[in-house]
Amino acid sequence: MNLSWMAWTLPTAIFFITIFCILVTMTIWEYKSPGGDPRVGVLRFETTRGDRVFVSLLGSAFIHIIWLALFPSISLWCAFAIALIYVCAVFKWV
Amino acid sequence: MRWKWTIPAIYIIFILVPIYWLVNMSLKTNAEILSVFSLWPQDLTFANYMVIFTDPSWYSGYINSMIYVSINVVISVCFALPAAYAFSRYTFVGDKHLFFWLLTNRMAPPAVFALPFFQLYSSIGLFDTHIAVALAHCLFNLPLAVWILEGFMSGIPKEIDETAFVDGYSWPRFFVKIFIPNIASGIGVTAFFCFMFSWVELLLARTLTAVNAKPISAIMTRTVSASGLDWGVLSAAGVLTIVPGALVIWFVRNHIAKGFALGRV
Amino acid sequence: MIEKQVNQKAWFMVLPVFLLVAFSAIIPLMTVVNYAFQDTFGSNQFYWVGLDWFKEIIHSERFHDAFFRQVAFSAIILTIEIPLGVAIALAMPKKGWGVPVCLISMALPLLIPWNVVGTIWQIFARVDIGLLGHTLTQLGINYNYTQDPVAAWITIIVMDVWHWTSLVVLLSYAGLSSIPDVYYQAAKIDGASKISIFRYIQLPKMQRVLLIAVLLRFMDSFMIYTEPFVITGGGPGNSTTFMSIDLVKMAIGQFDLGPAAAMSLLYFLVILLLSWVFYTVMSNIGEESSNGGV
Amino acid sequence: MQLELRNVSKKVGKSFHISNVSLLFEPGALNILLGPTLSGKTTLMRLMAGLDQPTAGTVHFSGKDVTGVKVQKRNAAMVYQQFINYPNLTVFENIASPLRIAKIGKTEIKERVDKVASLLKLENMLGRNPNELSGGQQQRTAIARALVKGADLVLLDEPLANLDYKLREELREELPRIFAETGAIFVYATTEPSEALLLGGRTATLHEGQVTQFGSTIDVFTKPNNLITARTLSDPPLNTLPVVKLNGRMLYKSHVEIPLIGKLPQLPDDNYTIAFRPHNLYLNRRKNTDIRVKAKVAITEITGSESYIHTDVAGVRWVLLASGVHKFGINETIDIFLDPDTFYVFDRNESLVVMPETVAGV
Amino acid sequence: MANITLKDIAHSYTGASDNPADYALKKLNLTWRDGGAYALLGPSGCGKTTLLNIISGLITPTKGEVHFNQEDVTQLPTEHRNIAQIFQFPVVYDTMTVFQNLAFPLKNRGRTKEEIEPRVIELAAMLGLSDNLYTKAQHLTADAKQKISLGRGLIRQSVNAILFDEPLTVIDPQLKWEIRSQLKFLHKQFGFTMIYVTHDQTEALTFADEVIVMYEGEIVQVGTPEALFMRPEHTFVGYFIGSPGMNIAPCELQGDTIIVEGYEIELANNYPVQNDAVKIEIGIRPEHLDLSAADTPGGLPVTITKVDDIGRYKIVRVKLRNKEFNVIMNELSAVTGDKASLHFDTSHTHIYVNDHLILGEPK
Repeated sequence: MNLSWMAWTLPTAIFFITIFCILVTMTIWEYKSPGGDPRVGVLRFETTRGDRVFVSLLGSAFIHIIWLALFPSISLWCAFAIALIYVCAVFKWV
Repeated sequence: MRWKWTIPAIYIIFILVPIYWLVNMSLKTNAEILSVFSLWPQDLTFANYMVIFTDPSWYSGYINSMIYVSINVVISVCFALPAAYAFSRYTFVGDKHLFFWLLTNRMAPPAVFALPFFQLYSSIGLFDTHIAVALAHCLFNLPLAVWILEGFMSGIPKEIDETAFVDGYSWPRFFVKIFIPNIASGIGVTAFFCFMFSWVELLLARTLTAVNAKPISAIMTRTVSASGLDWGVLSAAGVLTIVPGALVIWFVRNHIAKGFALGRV
Repeated sequence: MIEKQVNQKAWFMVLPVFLLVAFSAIIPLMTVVNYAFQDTFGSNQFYWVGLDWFKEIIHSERFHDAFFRQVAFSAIILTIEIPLGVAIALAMPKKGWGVPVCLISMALPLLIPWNVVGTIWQIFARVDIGLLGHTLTQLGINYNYTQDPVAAWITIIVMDVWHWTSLVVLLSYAGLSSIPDVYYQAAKIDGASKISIFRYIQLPKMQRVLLIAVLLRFMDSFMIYTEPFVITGGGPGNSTTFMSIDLVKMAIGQFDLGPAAAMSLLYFLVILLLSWVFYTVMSNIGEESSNGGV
Repeated sequence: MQLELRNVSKKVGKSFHISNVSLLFEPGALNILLGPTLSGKTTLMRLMAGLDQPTAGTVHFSGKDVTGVKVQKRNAAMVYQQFINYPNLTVFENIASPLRIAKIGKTEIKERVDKVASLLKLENMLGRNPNELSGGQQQRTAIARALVKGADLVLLDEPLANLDYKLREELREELPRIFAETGAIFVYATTEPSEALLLGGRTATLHEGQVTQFGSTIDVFTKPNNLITARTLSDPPLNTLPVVKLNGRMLYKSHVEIPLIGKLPQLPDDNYTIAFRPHNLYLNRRKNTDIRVKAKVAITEITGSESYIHTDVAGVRWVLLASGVHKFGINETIDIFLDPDTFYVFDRNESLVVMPETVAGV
Repeated sequence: MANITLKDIAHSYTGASDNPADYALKKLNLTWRDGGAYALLGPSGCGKTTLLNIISGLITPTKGEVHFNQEDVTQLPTEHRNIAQIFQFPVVYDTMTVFQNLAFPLKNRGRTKEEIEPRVIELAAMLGLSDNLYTKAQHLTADAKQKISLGRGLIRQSVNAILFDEPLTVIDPQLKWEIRSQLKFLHKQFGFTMIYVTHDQTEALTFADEVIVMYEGEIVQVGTPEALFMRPEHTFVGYFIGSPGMNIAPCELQGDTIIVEGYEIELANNYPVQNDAVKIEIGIRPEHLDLSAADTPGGLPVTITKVDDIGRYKIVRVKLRNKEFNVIMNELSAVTGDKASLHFDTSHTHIYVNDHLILGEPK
């Protein structure tokens, strides 16, 4: 089977491997300590750590896009830094 | 409210009139369509239908559609049954997130996936086969099937499962002998939905086929652009695509309302 | 209330579904991501361009227009179809021969292939041969959906109402028929008015199915492609070019894989976000209502 | 053959549904689990059946540890409160299904089903589907299915709770006879004290996931170890009075004095709860040691042969059960009599310290 | 408040018909006095809920008329009958708080906030709902929900009647006692007409001043709990009321003597001679039988088959030849072994002809 049409590149491969590793880690974590630490945060409904990971990833994607829209000429690493802060916030308060 | 029934009545008329118009057109000759404006055929003809029934490039489209829809329905129901049981009876690592991920695929726009699908199925040598379309439609039909079946299964008390296990039933035997007969209507409704979404979908079916597995709906679009103005045949082909759907509705009419609530009421 | 048991072996029952869906979902998604960062000239020659496509798409007028048209369309569709569907469901007969008649004829549009739906309305609305177009013209109304953007929009919206309101009706009807009679009896005894009955009994009990309806209608209208494409092809001008139509034009018509992929991803993220919001709201409401009642 | 639970606990999340329960069930007798809703009866039965696994402790059957053994291999049977039958099978097939699984010959199946069907008066229903039957018949079908395979352990989880009062009474009378014939271990859960008493056998009272007492039903009724057991196995509700004994006087609310009669003088100074059953409150003096109390009538309920008189005595609600018909107006003040010989006295830990004379004497 | 009169009421769910078997409720006449506490008692499917729904107007009877005082309300819809009804399973408005639920019937009738509030708070206190007054109803337990339903029924002070349809089904035994006596208390306090449907004899007898016993769509007896217990007019009433029910045994009747299983018993009354074709039975409550040591003169020789000690008393099952009797005893110490003598309390021994009570002439 020829996979060249998928046009893999190193950065995208790293990106997907990272996501995959996060999923595996989450699974092992959940298996060792089930329940996912449910709590009711600022969103007023119960979230588990899995939900928080999802909210973090999706939110980060939007932070990057909004950065691109507002400051197309400034390095995206700034957006990355904001996303990191956002992720910490999510894990603390959501 | 004595006039309450008028609301659904008007709505049904609104639904039926365009369909009637299509039927009306399919029974007219092209000459009549373009020359006289009439509410019913002045010069009743079945010639448009004869064109479809005699031309293999037309009727093979129906056969192709039927084949891939059937394959899809069978795959969807068979694979979804155990999965839906697992979701309705057990909790396991990542179950909620898995369920959500499955549902997002129901919501993924086919337009996003059309091109990669073409390349994916070409690369594994399935392009222009019925199985390719059937598999591609699983993308949104399987999650839907799991969702509906899970709803129906949650309505069966888990005490029935337990009684069976206490009685000595092994899981597979229980599932086939007791459980499946009890959700028969749920399976029927699921099959109906899978049929429906596979039958009405065009974009993926058209992308993944060229000649051998080309669905009727794709053939219709081609004919429109080629012959341009053959309204009669086009209408007849359209009418013929409505017939299987109407037949299927007739079979599930008693479960339709519950089915549309995805087993969740 | 069903108390579920923890059983990790249940994964084996889900695995076939997981693999099958993953095959159709993840590989194409990865490919789209790969394309979004590269440019291609013809066969399998790719060049890394970084975020250029994203920047281009985000700042392109064409994308903005398509996006806003899309949002406007979905908003109009929801505001018409949801109340209309609920109203029809409320007026539907509860028993007798009227029930199957209503259910079957209402379900009919849902089983018509989407391009045929387009074809039906294309014919029905034509000024020369269509009942609707002809009648309107006879009445002296200037109606031509191939030239007038307003007429084109109205046609597509009416068509969508024709096509999909039934889904809302059937869902609401299912929700209504699941309310035990005793609730209506209690309301009568409490002297509740028709409005109170709707507000305090029917609406709360329909909440779940209505959310499913909103969710499905939103998603389907957001990715609508076939029907408007058949009727107007995105025209007149670009006035009915929704996101899916734009995307297919770009990817297949112009073979601009990179920008199309980038646009797909943005589109996908928006859908993912909204799906998550709906799903979370839905399952939380579900949890609340599953604890109580008869 | 016996069923033994050794220090069994079941934890779900952070809360204990069952904590540290040890019980030993012998065959032949009917074993009753009595307790209010959510006291852990169902959880306990699920552990016995093998539908759930305990978080701690072991389950032994005939001396063998069966803790991890699958349900299918346990040779148990279970009947639920809801009428659980296989809706797609006829009554005959429902009853026969455990035998079909056990690969028993056709003629024997027919024989055994017919036998158990006649025992439960289902002979004429065998060809029907369960949902065409009345509630009582559906539950009989479920019981028949539980009995037919000759299981070693039969678990019944409030089997009569959803039935009509009279039907319940009839089955309650029949069931012990049917059980006596089979020789299996029967475990029967119920919320109703009167049901436990009518069924006889042995009773384990449950409270918040713990067994408070286990013994022959009538013993548990007459000699409850503690206040909770006494309350659990009492219908109509037990009458109680919290008192303090200080310097040779026994006081309620520090001003109502209770005469020290019978065994009361021997008690050391402390807080106590005096309890006695409604039929041990009287409208007439029967002995000269009886204590007379002024009571305000709240309401009188007459069953035809007996009267329940709800009274208010210095802020405590007591129920008096007298045979015959007695009518009193609301707020009428009457004299009622307590017999100290019928007192149960519980100490500050709610353990029994004084038992009624009549019981202690036996 | 009103007297409720049922005139020739009959109901068939399939519509009017000549076949009596189609009728869930056979022709009946009944009057309910204003302010009385009534119970409709019978097994499931006897038509008691149908009758209740006819009074509240949820069902229009196939035949007959319903009168509130002098007014014919047969065709009047429920909302205009000024009736409160409480159903078997809790009906609460999920989205409202407990307070709003209780206030709903008053609010719909246009009462002002000043009128509603104290009334709701008072009633909530009576029902033990004060702590949850401002929580959403859907988060409560079944017990609490049923209390809300009860509260909605009791909140209006000027209703024609309050109807209860097996309201304690979902309540735990301990709590049943409490709520039942509370209802009775409220009845005495406010004097509502209350009609209580149940299959549980204890509930019916303890609640009502007058009990209507129904069987297969017909009323078999109307009377006070005492009358139903002491003088059942139908063998069904004898069987259905009392726990265990009345002992019924076939017998021969000869003037003032009956012959049961070959043994003669002399009665206190003289009975007229009956036709040969009829079925004659005696009925006697377990409470009115007594056992003494075997071979006591005047007693019938019986074998004890089973003794159930239920704490307060013992239920002894004895066999007189082939016929079983239940006997309620406080003490059994006089009897040793499994043989005993059975004594009838002849003043409480009743004679039934074709299931109906007949009265004799005192000798």
